Amino acid sequence: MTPALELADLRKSFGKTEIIRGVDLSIGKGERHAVIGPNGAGKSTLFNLITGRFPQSGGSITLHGTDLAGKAPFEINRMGLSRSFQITNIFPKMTVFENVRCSLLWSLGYRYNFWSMVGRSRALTEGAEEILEQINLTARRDLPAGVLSYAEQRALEIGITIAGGADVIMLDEPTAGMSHSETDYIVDLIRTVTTGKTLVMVEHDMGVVFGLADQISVLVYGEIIATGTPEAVRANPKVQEAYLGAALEDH
Amino acid sequence: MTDQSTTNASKSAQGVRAGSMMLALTPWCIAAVALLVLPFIFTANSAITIMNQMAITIIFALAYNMLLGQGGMLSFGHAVYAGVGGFACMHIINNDAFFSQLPLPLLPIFGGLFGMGLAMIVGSFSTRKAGTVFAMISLGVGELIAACSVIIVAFFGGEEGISGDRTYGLPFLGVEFLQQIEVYYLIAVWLMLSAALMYLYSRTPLGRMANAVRDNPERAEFLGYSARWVRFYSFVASGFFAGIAGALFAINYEILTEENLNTTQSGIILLVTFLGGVGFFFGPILGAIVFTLVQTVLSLQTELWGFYLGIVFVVTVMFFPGGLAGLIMMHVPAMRLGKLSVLALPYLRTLGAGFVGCLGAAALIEMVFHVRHASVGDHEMTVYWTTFDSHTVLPWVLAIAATVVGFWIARATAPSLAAAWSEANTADGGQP
Amino acid sequence: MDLILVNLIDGLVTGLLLFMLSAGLTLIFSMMGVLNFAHASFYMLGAYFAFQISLALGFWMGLLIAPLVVGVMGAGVERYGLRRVHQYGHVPELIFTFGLALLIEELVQFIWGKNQMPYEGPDILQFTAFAIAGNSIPAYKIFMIFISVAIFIGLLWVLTRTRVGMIIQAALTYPKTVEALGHNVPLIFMGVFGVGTALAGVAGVIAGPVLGTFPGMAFVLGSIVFVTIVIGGLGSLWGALVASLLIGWITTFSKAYNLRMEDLLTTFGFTKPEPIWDSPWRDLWSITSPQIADILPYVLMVLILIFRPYGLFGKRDA
Amino acid sequence: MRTSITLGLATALTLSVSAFAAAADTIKIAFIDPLSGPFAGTGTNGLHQYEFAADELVNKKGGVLGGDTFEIVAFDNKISPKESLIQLQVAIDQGIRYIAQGNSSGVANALTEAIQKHNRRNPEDRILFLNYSAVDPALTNDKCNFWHFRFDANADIKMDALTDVIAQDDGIKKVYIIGQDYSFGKAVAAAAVRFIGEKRPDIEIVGNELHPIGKVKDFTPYSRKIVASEADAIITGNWGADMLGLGKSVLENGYQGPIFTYYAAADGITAAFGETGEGALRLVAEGQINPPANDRAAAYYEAFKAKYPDGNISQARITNVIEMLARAIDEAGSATDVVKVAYALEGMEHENLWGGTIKMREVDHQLIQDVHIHAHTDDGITFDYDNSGYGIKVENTVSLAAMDSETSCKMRRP
Repeated sequence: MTPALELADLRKSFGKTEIIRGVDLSIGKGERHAVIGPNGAGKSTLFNLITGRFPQSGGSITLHGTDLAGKAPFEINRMGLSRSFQITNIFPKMTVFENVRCSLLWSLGYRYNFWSMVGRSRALTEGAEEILEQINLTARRDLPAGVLSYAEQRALEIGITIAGGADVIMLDEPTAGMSHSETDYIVDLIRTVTTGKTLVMVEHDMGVVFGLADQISVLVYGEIIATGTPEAVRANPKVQEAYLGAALEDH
Repeated sequence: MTDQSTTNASKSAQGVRAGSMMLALTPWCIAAVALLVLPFIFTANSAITIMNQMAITIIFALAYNMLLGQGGMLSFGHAVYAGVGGFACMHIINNDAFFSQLPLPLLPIFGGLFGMGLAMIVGSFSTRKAGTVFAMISLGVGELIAACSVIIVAFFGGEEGISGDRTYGLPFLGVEFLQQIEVYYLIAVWLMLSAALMYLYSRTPLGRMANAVRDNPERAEFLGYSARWVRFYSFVASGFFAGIAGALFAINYEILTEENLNTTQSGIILLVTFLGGVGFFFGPILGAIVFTLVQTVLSLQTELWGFYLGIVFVVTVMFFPGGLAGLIMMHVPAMRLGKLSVLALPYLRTLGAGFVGCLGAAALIEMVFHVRHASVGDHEMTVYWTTFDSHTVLPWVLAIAATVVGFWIARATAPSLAAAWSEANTADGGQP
Repeated sequence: MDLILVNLIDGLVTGLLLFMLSAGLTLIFSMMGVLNFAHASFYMLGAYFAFQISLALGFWMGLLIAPLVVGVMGAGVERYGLRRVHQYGHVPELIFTFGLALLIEELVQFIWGKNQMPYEGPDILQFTAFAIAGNSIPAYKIFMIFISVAIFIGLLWVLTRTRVGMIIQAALTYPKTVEALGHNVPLIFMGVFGVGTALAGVAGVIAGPVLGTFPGMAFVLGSIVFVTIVIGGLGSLWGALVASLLIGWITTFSKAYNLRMEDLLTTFGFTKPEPIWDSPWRDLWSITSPQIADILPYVLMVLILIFRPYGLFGKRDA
Repeated sequence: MRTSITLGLATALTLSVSAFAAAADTIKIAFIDPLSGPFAGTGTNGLHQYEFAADELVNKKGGVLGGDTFEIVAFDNKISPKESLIQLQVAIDQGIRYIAQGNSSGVANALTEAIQKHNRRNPEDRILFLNYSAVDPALTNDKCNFWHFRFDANADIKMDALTDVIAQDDGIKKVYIIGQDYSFGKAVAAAAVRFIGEKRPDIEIVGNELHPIGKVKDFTPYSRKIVASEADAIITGNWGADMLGLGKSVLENGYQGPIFTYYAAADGITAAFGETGEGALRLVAEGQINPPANDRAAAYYEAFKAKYPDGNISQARITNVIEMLARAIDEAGSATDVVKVAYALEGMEHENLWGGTIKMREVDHQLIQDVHIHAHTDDGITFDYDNSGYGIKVENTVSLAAMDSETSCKMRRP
């Protein structure tokens, strides 16, 4: 079975600095995979490479067996990969409902359609309302997204990310900057909305990682030093050294 | 068409109720009735000419707002799309063999197509980036085409432009469009049609995505949409409606010249749209009406109309970025709360005084200008239908007093206005 | 050959004049990320102020005082206008400067009227510096070259050799950090805006007598200045210099030599349609280079933006 | 904002009422020319000349039709064809039957076509077009019509006169023609080439080129070419800032011959040229200002200066417009039947206030008059321009210039 996402010797340099130094990673279908690592390890860069935000310097990325080299973000998205952002990235001036509806448009086949009315499509409205229900924002439906609370915006961001029906979901630090109760709420939310999908996430909060992920990869200085089940990674001495060491230095 | 606009205006497809249908249709009905009745109120040909000009500007400004307001693209050369559409129509009018087979009311379609064609060519490279790069390309292309108008005489007719006679078209239901009033109704129909189409466009998937790309192009890309192509389609659609405006100009004035293309014209449409307000669909409509009146009527009253307009524009950008429409819509929350009346008296006090202050200041400006630029010995001037000697003390004292007192009262009563404002926007329960 | 030399000098004068405007504009852009549409209006104000001052105190006092006044006005515009509009985003900022350009033109007409002002250079410079093959080079032009080169060197020196310059350069790139270091970044921005507009003012003072002091002078030059910094690469001082000289020479040479489109088309193997006056292509065939000299910069800009969107010297697109 | 709306509505309302108010005691003449924007100076000065002429030459002498007076109603067209058409409509609604316009042939072309269409579509309220300055030859040739009368000599007639003078000067062997890239500039160049070819085939045309109108910042490169071509004379149709820029530039860069031109006087240009232009500028124009042709002209100019000390009589022909219109109305016996007035104007011979006899040619409605070549100087100037001490003085006169010239006008008369 082809893996959902496969990275082979992926490299990225900015100028002379090599940030990603040969990453090999294979993520199977339906797997929940977390990438962890100390600050500056290159986690976000890795994300941006996969989603086509930056071009890679070397190596390859394949999604369901198709090479993604040179593809623009929107093309990658159409192939069934969707992502969220570390810094909340929604359409702040539009209503919550419209945010979700916009993210449904392409997957429902509307493409660059300028002859049908979004308001008249039952599929769009119901689809969007269903997503709102899932992310518990039905009550906020008609508010501009920009006025929501931070946790609500994060929930909306996840809603937008999954709305398109992509089967590979990538979440960049979905719980960054949240309180404990909010984090628990979001973790539950992620678990429900990504059922049956491939999930790739970068996360700092170990609680979240160990609660959600089936597989964990540890990225340190642009290289993956370990991959395995949470228990295996937790027990790996290299991880202990690199990760805890760095964490200790931080504090 | 009416049926569509109803359903689209209503927020939810499920909840189409008779009430919301009525509500959504009301402005369109009012507009249609107003367009129908206006010529019976203002019967003079010149009033009709001004109304025609207004309608053309409305279409053009709405088309421009498809770019600026809905797509977030600032163009400094949008006049060329209207202009080229108009020039193309003028050539069609002058092509006797073809034009005699074409009913005049269909001509704007051709204008639209030509405007759209040009927009497709330019858009193919200009919409790759938004922001400054787009603005600069639009300026460059605008300047180029405007400069070409005096060089490519075969198409643009040099600085004289090209003219023709609209009455040689195939008579439409027996109407030959000899009279201004007939042209008025032709333009009015196209105005309703274009405005409705542009409104509906904003409700389509592409129209919604134009907003999404304006607010957050990167996010839109991760939803499967190419920001560049969304911008391109908005640009082309805007070019189409601009072309229609150009065609109506050709029909109304029967002449097109370099001034239809130049950067001044492009600047004016930016000014009109922004003054009206880019955030709401009806903003540019307001802007076009007000601007046309200022340009044709105020310019009869004072030579300094451009100066006043410049001040108003800069003040708008600085303090009311929502434009006129934004100012009006600010009052919707208070209206919903049914507390608009709370504002009436404070408004009367502060704005009334401010208005007196503005009148005084304008009088001062006029007097300074007269003293400085009127020919020597010409001391007589007229401000506000009052004729007086600008070299005597009394008018100056009056004007300065009006200015100072007006602004002083406005300033002094401003806090109470602010208090009334927050009061009007607070529900009676006490929570904001 | 002689004529080439003369045209080189003329083009240099035009180019350096453009540079004085574009240098300030590009500095302001790299600082605030917004193109100041009203930049050429400050150039016009410089000329008018200098004219007014020269009536009372002579040309040299005008050269000294007018740029200062313009700079203070520019700083005021930044402080009370732009800074306020900044919160709404870049597009409203651009629209604000556009409105300001309109307003300044109206203001100038309000104060000085619509006619051209009889603003003249100083008598001491009213002589022919030297002549090349019967073409006289007025001393005033040499003076213009001298002033602009002096300003360029001064600017370069301040930016790269002084502490103030270093703070400015740092503030352009890392405003937050510089602010944290205890420098008043808004003040620096205001200062740079003031200096940029003062430079435009200097250009106005020395160009007014040559190019005419009239209400349309900003409009005539305004868009060319944008073109210059877009071609040079937004935010690049060297780019502004190269693009200014490029435009100066391109326009000068295409005016000085009658290159005809007819010759060009014939070279490429096209045959001239006969009779020419009845052909739809007649206007294309009759184009000569002086006719299109002043629109060549726009062509260049559109081409540059299509093929190299960040300009000749720009660091990637912002 | 709100006030201007009500103001606008009020005005529009009054407009609809005032259509009936074509008063019996005043005859209104609509003056449609730029009163704001870059050409406002020229427009305003023209307006003053009209107002003064109407008062001085008609109203103070008892008016026309036994007591009706002239009133000039000013409309600002911002030198835009579109605005002109709007203002034309406003003027027609006010019951005005006479339209005076002059600045810009582009506007004149738009107006003459609009007036022709209006008169065809609305035979009950026809109007006349009194063109006092737009000199595009086409207006009295291919585009001529019965409702249009031109009181200025057209570009071809002026060039005919100009080349007469050039032809007499044996010192001129090489001529450089330069102009603005638009219809008038091209018409001047074409006429210059044609007339020089006819009158002095030996003169070499060493340059013939066009530059963008209103866009040239620095004329130096052009001056270099002109100097390098060793031309003995320059012919140009430039006006406004382009005239000033070109003239000053060539003179500063070493050119020493004459510059033959159309519009290089008044509206600040005379003052701006000042000493620089002395001995170089040669202007072709109708209307003799210096030396005054007669006492009446001198008195008229003095009275004008008394009223408008900053003004110039830069368009002498305006007095002809007013006087001839007054006579035609008297002859027709009606100010409202413009067809009769037009027939009265056709072929009218008139004693020009500024000297000589003039005639409105029937075939194309082109006024035939003396055309003068003036020099820009401060010597022997009775009435200077721009209060600068400098003015224009007649050097040569071509009597009844081009009175037999051909025209392609085929006029349809009602």
